Amino acid sequence: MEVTMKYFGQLVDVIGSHEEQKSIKVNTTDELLQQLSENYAISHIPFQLAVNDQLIGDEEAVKLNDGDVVALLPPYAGG
Amino acid sequence: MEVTMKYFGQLVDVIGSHEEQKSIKVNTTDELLQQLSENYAISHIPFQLAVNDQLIGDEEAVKLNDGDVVALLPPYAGG
Amino acid sequence: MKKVFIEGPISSEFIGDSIAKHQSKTSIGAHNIFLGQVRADEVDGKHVSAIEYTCYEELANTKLEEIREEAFSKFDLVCMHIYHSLGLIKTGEICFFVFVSAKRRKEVYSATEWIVNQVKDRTPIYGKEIFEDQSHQWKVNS
Amino acid sequence: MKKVFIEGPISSEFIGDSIAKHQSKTSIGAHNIFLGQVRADEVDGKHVSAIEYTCYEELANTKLEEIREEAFSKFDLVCMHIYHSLGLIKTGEICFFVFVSAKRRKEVYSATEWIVNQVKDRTPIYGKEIFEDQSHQWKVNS
Repeated sequence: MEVTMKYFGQLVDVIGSHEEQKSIKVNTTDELLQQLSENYAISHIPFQLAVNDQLIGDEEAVKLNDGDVVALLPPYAGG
Repeated sequence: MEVTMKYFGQLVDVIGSHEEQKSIKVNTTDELLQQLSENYAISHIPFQLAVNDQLIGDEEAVKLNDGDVVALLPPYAGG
Repeated sequence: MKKVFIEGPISSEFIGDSIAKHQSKTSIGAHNIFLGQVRADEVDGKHVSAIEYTCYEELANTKLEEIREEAFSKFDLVCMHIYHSLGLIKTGEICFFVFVSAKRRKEVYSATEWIVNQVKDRTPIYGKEIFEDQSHQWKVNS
Repeated sequence: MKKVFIEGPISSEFIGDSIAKHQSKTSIGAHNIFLGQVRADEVDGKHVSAIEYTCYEELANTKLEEIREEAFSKFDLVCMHIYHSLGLIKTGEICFFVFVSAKRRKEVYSATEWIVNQVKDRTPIYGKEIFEDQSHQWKVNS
């Protein structure tokens, strides 16, 4: 399936993109993150996950569907 | 001697003036206030006294000199 | 001694200009502004239409200078300004403007609150609340 | 939902205009305004020359709406506004504007502080601090 990945803050530098369409073979956010951390050095960056504009709990693994938007959100720095 | 009297707030209404030159025969602020309260109904109005732009303590009686400026200051209401 | 008292209302343009003047100070990270606006309070069925402010300016300036010095020693500020109107200020118009600027945001709120309260408590300013029918009462700070 | 995000800096005229718009509300007695201004911080001998702000706008708007509702239930406010810049904001320019209005002054300071902190803590906004030599680091809120 296809998902839209959105990256913010420091993750933009590490991954080299702020948004991309991704064809994935995995089914859950857990597996997706596992795959990402194999491809990019992101393990030292703390971040939260949002699927379709909803924040996901740290221990939560969410089933993904075709067309989902997955955002990786490091600590906020507004103001 | 001559002193300048300055009245503020509610005292302006009661005394009917905000500033006046006054010839006085008394020598201290105590006596001056005594005299004022005989002439005007000011006893129900709380106020502080300042002589020459210096606040005077409630229990303090200050000797007056010719040319002094005596101000009667009800509770402040700025802001 | 900075000029605090302004004849008439404090305009929104004056406030905007004051903000603009602080944009060249690149050590400032946070501003906090308090504005007092004249309310159309209702008393016994009549509405306040304006407040006429007077003050004992000589003593007020001494007290404001004390407040300024104490504020800088109590709080870590880059700068601060106090403006208060004199004369007739209509409802909806601004009569009091406190402007605090600091490197970081942490202390600006309590600095502003402290300054506003000190000005109210320690500065000989008087407000005559004028009603629609031209009757009046003297403002009392709560 | 009110518009919060503004492309580019928040001008002093915009702030002045916002104040002017509140002068027809004669139930308001006190305004409190917080402004965040970009500081020329020094890091390892280099100075910040600008911050480039980005945000996850869909989630940010949801969070800002929550903050707005909670603010009205926590504090006795007449109105409140939040504005935050996106894009490149140079040092000395204003990137964050919180505007709280109430009948009385008592609660406006803590309402502003609470809103500022909630926006910082709960809204997915990012700032890229750009140095004079065009190198950068990602802003971290303390």
